[in-house]
Amino acid sequence: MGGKTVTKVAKSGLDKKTVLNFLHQMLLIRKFEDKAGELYARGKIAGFLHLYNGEEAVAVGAVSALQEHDLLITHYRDHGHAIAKGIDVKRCMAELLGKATGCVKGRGGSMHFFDMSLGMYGGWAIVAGHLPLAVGLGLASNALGKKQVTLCIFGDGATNIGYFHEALNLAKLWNVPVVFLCENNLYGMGTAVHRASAVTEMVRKADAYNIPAERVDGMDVLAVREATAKAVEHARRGDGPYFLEVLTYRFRGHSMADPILYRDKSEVDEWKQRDPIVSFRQKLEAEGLLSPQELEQIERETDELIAEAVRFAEESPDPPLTDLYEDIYADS
Amino acid sequence: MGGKTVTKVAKSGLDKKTVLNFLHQMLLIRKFEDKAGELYARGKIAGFLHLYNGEEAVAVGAVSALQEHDLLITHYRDHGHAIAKGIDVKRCMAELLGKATGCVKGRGGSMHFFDMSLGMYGGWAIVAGHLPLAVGLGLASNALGKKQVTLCIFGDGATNIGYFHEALNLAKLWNVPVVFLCENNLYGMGTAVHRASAVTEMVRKADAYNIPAERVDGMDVLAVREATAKAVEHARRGDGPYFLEVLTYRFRGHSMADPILYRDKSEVDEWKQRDPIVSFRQKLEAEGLLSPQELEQIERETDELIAEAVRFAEESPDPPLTDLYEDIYADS
Amino acid sequence: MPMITYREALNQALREEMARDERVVVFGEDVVAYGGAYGVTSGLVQDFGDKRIMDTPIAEGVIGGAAVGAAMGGLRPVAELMTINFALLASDALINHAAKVHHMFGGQMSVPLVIRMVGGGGAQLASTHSQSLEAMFAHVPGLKVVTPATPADAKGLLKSAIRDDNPVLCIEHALLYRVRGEVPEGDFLVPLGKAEVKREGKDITFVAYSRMTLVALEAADRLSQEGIEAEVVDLRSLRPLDMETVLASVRKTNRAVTVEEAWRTYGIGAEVASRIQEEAFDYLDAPIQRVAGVEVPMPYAKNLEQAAIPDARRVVEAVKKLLVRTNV
Amino acid sequence: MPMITYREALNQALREEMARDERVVVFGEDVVAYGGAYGVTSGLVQDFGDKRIMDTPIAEGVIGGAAVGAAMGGLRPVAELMTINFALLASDALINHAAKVHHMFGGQMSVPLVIRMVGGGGAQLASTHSQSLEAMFAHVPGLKVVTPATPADAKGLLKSAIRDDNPVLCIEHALLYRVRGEVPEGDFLVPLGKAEVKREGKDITFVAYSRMTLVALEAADRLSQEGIEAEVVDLRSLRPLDMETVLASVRKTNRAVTVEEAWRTYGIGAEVASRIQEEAFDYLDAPIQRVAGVEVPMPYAKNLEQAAIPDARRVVEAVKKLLVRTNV
Ligand SMILES: Cc1ncc(C[n+]2csc(CCOP(=O)(O)OP(=O)(O)O)c2C)c(N)n1
Ligand SMILES: Cc1ncc(C[n+]2csc(CCOP(=O)(O)OP(=O)(O)O)c2C)c(N)n1
Ligand SMILES: [Mg+2]
Ligand SMILES: [Mg+2]
Repeated sequence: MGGKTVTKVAKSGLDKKTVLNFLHQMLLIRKFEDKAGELYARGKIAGFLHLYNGEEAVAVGAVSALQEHDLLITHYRDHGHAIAKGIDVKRCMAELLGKATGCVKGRGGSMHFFDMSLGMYGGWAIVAGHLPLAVGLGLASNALGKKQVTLCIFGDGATNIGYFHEALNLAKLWNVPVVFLCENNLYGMGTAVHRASAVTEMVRKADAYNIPAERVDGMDVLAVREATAKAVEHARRGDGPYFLEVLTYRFRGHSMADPILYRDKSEVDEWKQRDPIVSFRQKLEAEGLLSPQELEQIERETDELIAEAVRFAEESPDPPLTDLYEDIYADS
Repeated sequence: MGGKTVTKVAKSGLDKKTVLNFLHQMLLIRKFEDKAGELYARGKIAGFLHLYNGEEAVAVGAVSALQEHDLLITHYRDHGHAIAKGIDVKRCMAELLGKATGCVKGRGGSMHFFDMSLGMYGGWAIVAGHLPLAVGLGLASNALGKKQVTLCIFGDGATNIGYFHEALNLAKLWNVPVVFLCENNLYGMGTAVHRASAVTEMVRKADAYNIPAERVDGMDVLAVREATAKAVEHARRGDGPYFLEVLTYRFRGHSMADPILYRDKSEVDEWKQRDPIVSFRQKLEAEGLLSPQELEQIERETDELIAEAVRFAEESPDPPLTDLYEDIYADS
Repeated sequence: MPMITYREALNQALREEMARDERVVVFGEDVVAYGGAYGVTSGLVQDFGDKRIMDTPIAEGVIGGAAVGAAMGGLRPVAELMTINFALLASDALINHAAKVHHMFGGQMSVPLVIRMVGGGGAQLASTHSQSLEAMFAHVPGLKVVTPATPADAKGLLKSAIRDDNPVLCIEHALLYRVRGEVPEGDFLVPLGKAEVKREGKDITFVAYSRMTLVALEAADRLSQEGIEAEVVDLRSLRPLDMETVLASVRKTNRAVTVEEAWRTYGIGAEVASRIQEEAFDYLDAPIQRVAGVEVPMPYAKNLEQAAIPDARRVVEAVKKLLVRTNV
Repeated sequence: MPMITYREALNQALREEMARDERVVVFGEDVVAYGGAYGVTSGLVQDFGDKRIMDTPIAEGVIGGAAVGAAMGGLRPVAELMTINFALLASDALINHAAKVHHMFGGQMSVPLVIRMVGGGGAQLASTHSQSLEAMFAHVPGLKVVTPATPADAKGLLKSAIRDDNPVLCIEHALLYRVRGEVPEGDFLVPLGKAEVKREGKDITFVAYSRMTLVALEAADRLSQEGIEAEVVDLRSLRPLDMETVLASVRKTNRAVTVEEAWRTYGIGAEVASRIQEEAFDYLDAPIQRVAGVEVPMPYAKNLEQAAIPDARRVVEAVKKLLVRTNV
């Protein structure tokens, strides 16, 4: 991973609408996160809140490579993924506020965004616990002949737990159409990768399962898009699982409770120089794909969407107390 | 792993007494197993009985590379390991018969041989469950400055479970003096390695943890001894864990209940051609280290030990019923 | 009605449901050629092929999790975890994942899956292979837990479990696989969450499940010779727990003994006894007794193991103790 | 006596025991620089160095197993599993390994280890991070389980746990870390397996543990204003379970209510209620009531979560229901 993002928009083969939409989505996620952080500080949001600032290019680039009926399953740092997969920010914000209109009716909160109809199969809060689920989803796709690819996202910290090992091994044995995408943001909570993982290049871990793998610059939305597209195609073709290590960085703490004592401000600043949104905007401008007017419009639209989301969330009702006795079991 | 064992005794640097003792131990284990199988068939032994026939060179070669105060921790197919580490066959046989004089008072049976004073830290029956324990033993050795190496033995089947991954990763991070020895006998129960493991060379798995590794011919007691000695030295020096893949084969079923429907008789016969005891005996004879008289003496001694073990076990009393209420907790 | 074994009954249930619904798939350790550690899945691959029944590595975590994912993806998986002792390695997948999906995600999705496993002791497999850990799983809302005691219940409960839209644990018993009994052919279903009176009686109620139902029946036969008629309620499902049937019996007999193989403390009988005294306090002539497994890591030696597991003699003793007190 | 928080009391216990015995080592996820997810191990590295306190990867299975191995190797490890929800991933290590060593290996070896974790809900962490799974572990012979409710007990129980030669689970409560209380300085030990009467009363017995002890005390205060004097027994240890103290109280008050945050079915209260009716049947004026968590995967929304967890109001209601019946 070099210092500067290098992928040229022009070479990406994507049309202007698509790439402007990338910018729109990344900005929307960033603003959503900033607003959520603010509402958390004001006591409107509780529980754990893990923000995605700095990693937006991963969600947007990777999810853009999916088809609509493909599935996404991810960890608890899920806002960006859910928004990229299409859950309305209104329903996301309402979920954070624990409202009945939230994407899971206020029952799941920040870590459990979900929308079955959109193929957003969760937000899961047990580290790496969803990797085996992805294998099962892949099995179902194969068994039912759906040609549905599952994109399974997790962190660097998740690669050290048994589930990772068991899931990758079985994924390869069963030849399931699953793209495992590791967001290597260099820390799991306060622990730097080299202190948690005997091998610091996540990509090397895939070798132990004969799974093809690639390392990608996660601050470059186009690079993520391109690598994911290749991986998705591989899986859809029936060639089995694929592993992506995406190098990225979270600009804020692990959660809102994190005093961030474990890393230097200089390190954070250095990574902020490579802000995926700023750099992509600059690239678009440099290549003449983004006028000041277009930028302003995207800024305004995303601002409005967030403002509307907050309004919607605040005005929504609390879930009814009967929720405590419903949906514990599905009726057969 | 070639067809024939090639290590020359003369080149091994071992004295005659030592190598003859290898033969003695391997024979003792083989006869113990055959007798146990016989007693099982006669209903004197119950539960699961997993025999070690065919793999004797692994236990004898590997354990011979340990110092007395080093530790051994292993899986449920543990008779050979326990005998090699020095548990008297009398107490082993009594354990199989569920007697009070058994090495764990008849409480553990076949899968749980143990003798603290001999550094035989069990027989454990949850596949790979003891690998994390080995890491803990290594931590204790380091923390208490004991320079005590732990030899941790497990099967090929154990490499696919999460514990394997978590233990190897932590072992490397903590730099513990543990030698992980995988007995690759090509099957885990009825499942061939390639059907359970995306990577069939166990040795490749160690790469994912930056742990040095070696593949060894497990039908050659000297090769096992040599590789283990190197690994033990590495660990004792403070250079951390080491991984050995030892290629071997179990001549009998997974357990006494196994109808062995999953492999061809021709495969078994081929491996029996490479019987580690026969081949070692022939090598000793060829190099002039074993006379017919010496062989006969070893045969007689081991026969007697087994006969005595059976007598001892049969004459021993059942454990008292008070055992149900004792040792549930240690007094503090 | 044909007499078949508990093992055959389970196999029949799998076979029928696999034929009935293409979405039913089976996977687990050595379930294909080996037919499962206890032979329950034997022959299925011949009839349904290796896309419907698949071996897994020894990796209970991913077996549990893959079952959840497969159910989310539209299949109706039946996963075998070999034994309940190894199910601890899948407990996160079952408790933190399977049990949560439906409610936590706003009722959008359900996970129809079955996890089969053998529980219990009695085969001299020692402490890590002889446990009765059902209470741990039955404690969890979102899961269902069934524990068949007879071949007919084995078939009927497993079939219902496969058709249920929720995660269901089917806990079989190692010593029951060879037991024979009459089993209805074809579409025979036993509803989840319904206990059954396996023997009627007026003097005392035994509440049991799994193999202990047979032990309770044996004790009832012995007592009958002394003129004491015990009613035997087989819970069959531990969650949902059918207290109606239990309470109806206790209101008639005014006395109860629970019989379980699990460790007594925080076991199944504790819940049953608590519920009885909560809901039928005034009907009780004597305290509810619990007959349960000795609280010890199960020893290998036969004499010790047999002394650790409840038998008819111990049930009879508990009854005598109780009747002395209330002079029937 | 100094007033310190529950968190500080735990930290003090660790500090004192690490100073007292070189074999005591601490490890877990982010316990070093981060000081643990709840700050309990904060500052220890400064005083004891990074050979005595070590971070681990996120890998609960090996944390649990390494604790067993370290204890076998002569250390006295105190491992942190962050939360009881993740302890499911270590349940095999604890139940199939730690709990078995001493008995199964013929009494030759013991494994002195402590596993610390936070349990309970109330912080809006939703269903996978708010569970009270203590009954699962307390069910297992060979393990000990303590659940301190006050800063003093936190210190005294943790110190005793570290000195105990058996595997002990110390289950802390997320909402108690900031609670202050008087805590004796220096070598203050609370014995494992001893309940404590936290408030005396003659009319009814509350049996609680962990944070529910405070809820029971609050309910007792409210009832006192109406002239009803509740005795509050804090179990403190769930295994061994001190029924003597409970029974002595119930023999005096003739009525009992158990209060627990865990799900009701197969929970802690079930065992306590069963034991009371078994051993003090003739003393009971009314059925034992259980106040427990609603059986639901814990929802995130504040209103739902608060309704799911027992509070003083619900305890008072249970008492009223019970007293109506028996006309105190
Ligand atoms: C099994 C389990 N153990 C511990 C935790 C607590 N925990 C939540 S997030 C986290 C760090 C995860 O790091 P990583 O996978 O790198 O993801 P990131 O937060 O960096 O996006 C930890 C330890 C958990 N949720 N689940
Ligand atoms: C966690 C767990 N799952 C399943 C089993 C059942 N089981 C016992 S031995 C075995 C096969 C192990 O194979 P391998 O590790 O290759 O050792 P081998 O028997 O070949 O020596 C299985 C599946 C178990 N004991 N523990
Ligand atoms: Mg990370
Ligand atoms: Mg093997």
